[in-house]
Amino acid sequence: MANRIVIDPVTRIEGHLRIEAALDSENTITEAYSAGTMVRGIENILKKRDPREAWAFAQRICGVCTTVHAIASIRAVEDALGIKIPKAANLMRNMIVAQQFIHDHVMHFYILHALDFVDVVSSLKADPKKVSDIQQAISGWPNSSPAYFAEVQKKVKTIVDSGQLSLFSHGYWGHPAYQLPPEINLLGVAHYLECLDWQSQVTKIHTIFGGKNPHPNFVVGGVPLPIDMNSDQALNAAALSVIADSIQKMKSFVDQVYLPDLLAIAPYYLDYAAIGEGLGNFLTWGEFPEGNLNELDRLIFPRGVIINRNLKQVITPDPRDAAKMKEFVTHSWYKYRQGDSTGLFPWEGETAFNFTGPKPPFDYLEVEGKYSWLKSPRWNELPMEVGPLARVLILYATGHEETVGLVNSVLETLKAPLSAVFSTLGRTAARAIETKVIAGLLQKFYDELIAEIKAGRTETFNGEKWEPGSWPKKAMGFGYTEAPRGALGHWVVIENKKIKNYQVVVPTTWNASPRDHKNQPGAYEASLVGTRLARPEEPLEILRTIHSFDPCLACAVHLIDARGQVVGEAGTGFNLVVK
Amino acid sequence: MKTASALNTYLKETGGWVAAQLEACTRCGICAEACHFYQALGNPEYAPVWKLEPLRRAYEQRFTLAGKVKLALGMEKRLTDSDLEHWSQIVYEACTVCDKCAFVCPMGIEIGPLIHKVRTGLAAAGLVPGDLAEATDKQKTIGSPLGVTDEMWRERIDWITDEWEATIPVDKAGAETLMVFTSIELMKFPDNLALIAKILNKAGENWTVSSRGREVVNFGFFEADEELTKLFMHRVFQAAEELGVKRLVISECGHAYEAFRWTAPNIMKVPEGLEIIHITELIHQYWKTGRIKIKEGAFDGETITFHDSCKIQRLGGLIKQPREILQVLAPTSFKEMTPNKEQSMCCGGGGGVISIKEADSNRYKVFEMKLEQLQDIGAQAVCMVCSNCRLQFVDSLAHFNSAVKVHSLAELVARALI
Amino acid sequence: MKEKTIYEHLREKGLSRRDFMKLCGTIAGFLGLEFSPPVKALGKLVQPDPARTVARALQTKTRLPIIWLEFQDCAGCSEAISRSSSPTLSSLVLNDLAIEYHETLMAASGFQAESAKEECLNKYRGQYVLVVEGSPSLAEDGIYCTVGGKSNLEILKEAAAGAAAIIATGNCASFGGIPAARPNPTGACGVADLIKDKPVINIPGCPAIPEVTTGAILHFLILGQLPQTDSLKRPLVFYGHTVHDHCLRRPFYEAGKFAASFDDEGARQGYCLYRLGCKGPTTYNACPSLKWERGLSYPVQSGHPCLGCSEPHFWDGGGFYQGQSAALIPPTAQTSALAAGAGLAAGAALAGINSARKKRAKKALASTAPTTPAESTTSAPPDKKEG
Amino acid sequence: MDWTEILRFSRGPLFHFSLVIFIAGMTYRLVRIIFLGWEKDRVKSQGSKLSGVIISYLKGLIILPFIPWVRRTFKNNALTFIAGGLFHLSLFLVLIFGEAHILVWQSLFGVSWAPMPNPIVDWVAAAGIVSLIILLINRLTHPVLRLLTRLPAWINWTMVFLPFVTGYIMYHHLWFPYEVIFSLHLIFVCLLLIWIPFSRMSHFLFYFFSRTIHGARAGKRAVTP
Repeated sequence: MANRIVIDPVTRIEGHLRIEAALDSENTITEAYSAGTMVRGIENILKKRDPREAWAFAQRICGVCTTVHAIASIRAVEDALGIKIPKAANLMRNMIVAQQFIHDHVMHFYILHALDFVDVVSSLKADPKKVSDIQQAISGWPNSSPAYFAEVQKKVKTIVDSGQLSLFSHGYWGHPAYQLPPEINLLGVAHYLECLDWQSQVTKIHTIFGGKNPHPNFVVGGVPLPIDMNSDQALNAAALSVIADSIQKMKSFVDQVYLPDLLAIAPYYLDYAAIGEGLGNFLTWGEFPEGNLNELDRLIFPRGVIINRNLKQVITPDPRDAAKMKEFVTHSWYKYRQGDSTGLFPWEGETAFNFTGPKPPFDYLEVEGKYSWLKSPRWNELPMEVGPLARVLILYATGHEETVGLVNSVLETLKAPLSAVFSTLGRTAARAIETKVIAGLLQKFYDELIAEIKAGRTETFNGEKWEPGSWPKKAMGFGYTEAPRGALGHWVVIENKKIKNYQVVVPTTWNASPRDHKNQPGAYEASLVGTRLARPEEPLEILRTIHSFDPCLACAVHLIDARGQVVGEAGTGFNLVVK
Repeated sequence: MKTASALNTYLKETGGWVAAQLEACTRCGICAEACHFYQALGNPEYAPVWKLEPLRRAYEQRFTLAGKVKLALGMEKRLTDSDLEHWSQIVYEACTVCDKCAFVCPMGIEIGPLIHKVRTGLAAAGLVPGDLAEATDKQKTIGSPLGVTDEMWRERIDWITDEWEATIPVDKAGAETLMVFTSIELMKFPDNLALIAKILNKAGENWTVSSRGREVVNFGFFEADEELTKLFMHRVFQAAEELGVKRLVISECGHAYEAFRWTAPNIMKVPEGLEIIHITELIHQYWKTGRIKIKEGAFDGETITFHDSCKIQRLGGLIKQPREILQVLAPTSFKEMTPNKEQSMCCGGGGGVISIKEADSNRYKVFEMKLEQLQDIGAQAVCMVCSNCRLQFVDSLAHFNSAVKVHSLAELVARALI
Repeated sequence: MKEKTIYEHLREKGLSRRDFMKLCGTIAGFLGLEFSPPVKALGKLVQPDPARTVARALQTKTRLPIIWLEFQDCAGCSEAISRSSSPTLSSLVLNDLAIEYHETLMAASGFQAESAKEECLNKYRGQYVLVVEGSPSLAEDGIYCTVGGKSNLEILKEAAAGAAAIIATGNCASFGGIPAARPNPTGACGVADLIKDKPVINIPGCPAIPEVTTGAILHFLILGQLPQTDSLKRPLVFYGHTVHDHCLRRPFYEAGKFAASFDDEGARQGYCLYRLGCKGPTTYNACPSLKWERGLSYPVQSGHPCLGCSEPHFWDGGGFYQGQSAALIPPTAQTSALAAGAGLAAGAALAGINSARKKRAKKALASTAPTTPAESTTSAPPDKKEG
Repeated sequence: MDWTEILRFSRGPLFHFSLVIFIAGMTYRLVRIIFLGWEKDRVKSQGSKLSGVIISYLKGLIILPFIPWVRRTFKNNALTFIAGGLFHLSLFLVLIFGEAHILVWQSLFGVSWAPMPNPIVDWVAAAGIVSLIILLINRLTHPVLRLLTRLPAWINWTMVFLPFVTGYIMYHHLWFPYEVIFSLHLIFVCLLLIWIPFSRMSHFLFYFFSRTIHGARAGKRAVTP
């Protein structure tokens, strides 16, 4: 192995990710391996519990995409028990999901992703006046005066001068791959800081509907918050006005800051329109049901599969198809009773621990064998990419008007061909396009909710199947959602009023999965190949591509009760990182 | 030896019926307030529940794990001979087995019958008070607790027949009804015997008395010796069978009524088809069916009240019959004592107490309360249907120099016959 | 260059002395200083004018270095703190704190991230506050959570060694949280279970209320010591009362008005959620008083019973929808039948012994009884039916 | 071990164990008695057993505790009667209609019903506690009760009093942290459950025997029980 670099921890993601990449003499990546390094075993913790409570456990899989597992979980249980929720409750849930998307995407772009493109230190060299001009040219955002940008610059300078660089310390500042002029850098830094404040004020829908954020509360059969215009402990006019205001705040930030910034930054990184493509296979489970859970034709974001960039053919995947939907553990630290080369359908899924990795401390993972806590989910034995790009492509391919328009206009602005979407830049742009679409949807759901309330249809909970006594002896359900990071599915088996089996296949498991039984790489691994690193010791390029997927590792790792299985002996004092 | 006999008896007698009730007791002590002996004398040992102590100990210590554990831990005392002697005084001399306690017990525990079981054990241990044992022995050997021999009995019947001009058929085979009297009536209240005969004759009853089954009182029942109880009743039943009667009428005796009517079928063979009733029922029947007529208001004038006998009223249920008759005899001057009917207070002489000399002071003390009840309504006369009660009333009223007159119901009816 | 004090930063930002004192008063109130006994601040006992105490601290302190470690977490507590309203995260980052290491937020990755941490550990040894999010995992010597190839246990010990104080934020870091939920597959536990030689406070919650975490950090920043805590190491100022104590719906509890179902008439009227499984009475947290998102709402207000997320092992504290008094493990019909069967067997066995004893008693009585009178034998009583 | 864990233990394994012991113990008590044999009653009835039993229960359940003066004999027992009756009434109302207790029934039997308003339950519980104290004083001073009362009876009183008083303190959030007093309440309840089958407290079961026997016996003789 000529040259191998390790990035561990990969930061500005949720959770614990390790990337190992093999480089050739030109510092171009030839092979990449991604590994999840933390596990908690929530699937096993869920066993034998009350399925009505599953959402709360599942939700804690991730605090960043906080609501998505709760949504998938309650849908899985409702699917299993045949519960239909009232329309108002469905609208409220859709609003929760939409808010999550907008918040999460904007937050990801500025807080987790922007620093891969924006050089904070370089911004000190910017001319505030010029920045002001740029800002005023790209949008009508009010924070646009030279004095404002001078103030931001001063704040940054204060921090840099103080010697306490805080979050910005040890960034790859000055790295040759940073290509923005100082003025755009300052614009980015200003919006990074604005985003910090903005994001803290746009989770109100979660807080009102669910009591808090992260981890708002849900309930199987509807939503916990009742609607009553005459009660101060229910969704009333005052709360609705807070929500309306919050929606406006989200829309204006997306329209006036996020999209213009993206279009301002993208032209400097057009090389990334050809880097980081990945698999060319895409999958979505769909989101925003307008009717009942299983009315697939009433999903605003359709369920679909695209194979090998073929936008002309969108296949509708069936999550209940045991022959197609499988998880493999050939290169994962798990074992299956029927052998590790077989794949298991999630309802029959197993999460049995089998750590065969190197004993810590270790330099490298043994990538020929098992090397990750992530399983390898496969559709029809093919690896899939999930996430904003998958969703936008499926919307585009199925002719969603707004999406088609937005995609075309962005491509036009950047003077890029359609094939440019299959890239790191495409992924990042798709996220912005999707955010814009969803901001519109959020407004639509709100308007529909108001209409429901006006019509007096204020039911928010269906308690018919609340009592476990009303459940069948055995039931199986599938709960879907589109998390900001991609397609998320929960498969639940309920037996004797308790959870018998629970399997979660999360977006990052799809994207960050290790190689499978056929040695096919996962999306991360595939996307890194061919990327050239300017400075291997500062692998900024790898972070750009990995971050473009918006990794969320906490979700991705499965685990089990490992008691009684002795594996590995700990070492101490090991402090490796780059080799 | 005594203890062993008593214990064995208790174990033998303890069926589910006994055990369930012993288990139900919460030791609330409410029964104490129902007991006239406790009320009159204030001795906490007279609390009915305490009277069950020997039975309870036997049951708990021998039949239950908890009892055995408690015994092992020293939380329970074993029964000893001196304990039994002590309880002999309590259950024979300070209890008339009137069962009023059962009617106040929040749990409804039938304390009376349970005390009867306690007596059974003591009888088996030979711890029956001397006077009672003596009387019982007389009944066993001579045929009457008062020592009335066959000869004396015949003479007495003859004398009564003469004195009151009453026809009393003796040993009349083929009679319909066998009338059995008490020695008390025979010796102390012969008028009662005569007047009952008069009523029966007036009603045209085909009746008889039996020389063989001539004693209705059952001292075996007082003692609670089951074998003797059966023996004494057996004599009467045998007579009934021999004479071929259809109906056995118990004269005015509470314990006898309890024994014949409510106990006999459960412990021995009762001649088939034999109806057992109390004289009060019979008189009431006659009057209702018009076989006898009584003069309305015959005893109006002096305030007259009715004393409910424990075994006949509270336990026998003959509550309305005497009252209906009294209402006719003294429509304006009949007055109820308080308490009355099921709740009435025992005279203090029943259950054999009156035959025990040592219990005399108890008996008089209790009667004081009865006297108060009489005085409270200004009763000038009191009527009752039990000669045992009557004996207690007559004796105690004399003891207290009271002028209240004592009548039996039969007596009043006979005197009011038209 | 000399490090600037917080006051100097604020002055540079254009804050007047007057505004500064007002801010100090607000912070003091927020920290509950008004109610504190005289504090030993800056080496001498002062009868606190709370605002002055805060002001003096801010005038003399440099920005507090923070090392933020994530173990078995969901990043929810980081997300939460990013929504802190007073102070906001951006003002904390810019003015009060120097967050030197935070995997979710920091710019650097991999080697650089690790070296940033190492540098801070050395440079600020004995000064920095270590914030831990997520549970350390002990099983199999910590292989369930590794960063940079090191086990989480090792990382924690290394960072704890030089920390001035440790703040465990969230239920996972405090008590093990969801990873420690039955059957606790990875041997997760709380930080305080492992670090015994350093002052540790717990800010449990799932996630922790952001203002409570920042409040605890600010308390340390201003007073140089951690706030007073309860027996579970939770700051009394925030965890001194239960959710039930301050609950908006408490009057309905007192009046015995309970929602029987979600979205029923009671639920709409805001009746108490005790019956739906609310854990408010045993949950010590500031939800009803501080609320979430600038006082917007909190779980009970939004119609869902309190999960009890600031209590140890709340995941296994009985069903979330099961009343707090309900039996956690109601005996099944089978168990009850078995128990009854055992009782039946014991009772029957004893009954057997008792009936033998009864027979013995009868026999003994028959042998000692006085001779039965001859007369009675001629009409024997019917046999008694006895067991 | 902190109190929340103790609480969980008390609500979970301890309560489970106590219930199992309770069920086994009560079955044992019942079987032991039933197997002692029952005599057949051959006596001809002159009234109605059924009506006797019905009246017996009516009086035993309703009239006695409520209207002590229906039984003049009780005037000397007013204290025992009122306090005892009130205590039992309190016990049943609190147990059956207290919100928290309904949830226990629901978790055990899967059925629930409407609770009584807490303030009423609260007053009733207070009355129960006062009654218990009165009953204690009564037991300490009444000569008959002193004669009858042995160690197990004192234990009985304590076993009942502790759940009552801890429940009351818990409801009012007095003196102890909620989870502490809650745990204590549950522990005492569990001790009580274990104690009942081995003490006179099982009278709640045998009550039905004795009252039925009494009612039937009286009814059969045409006597009002």
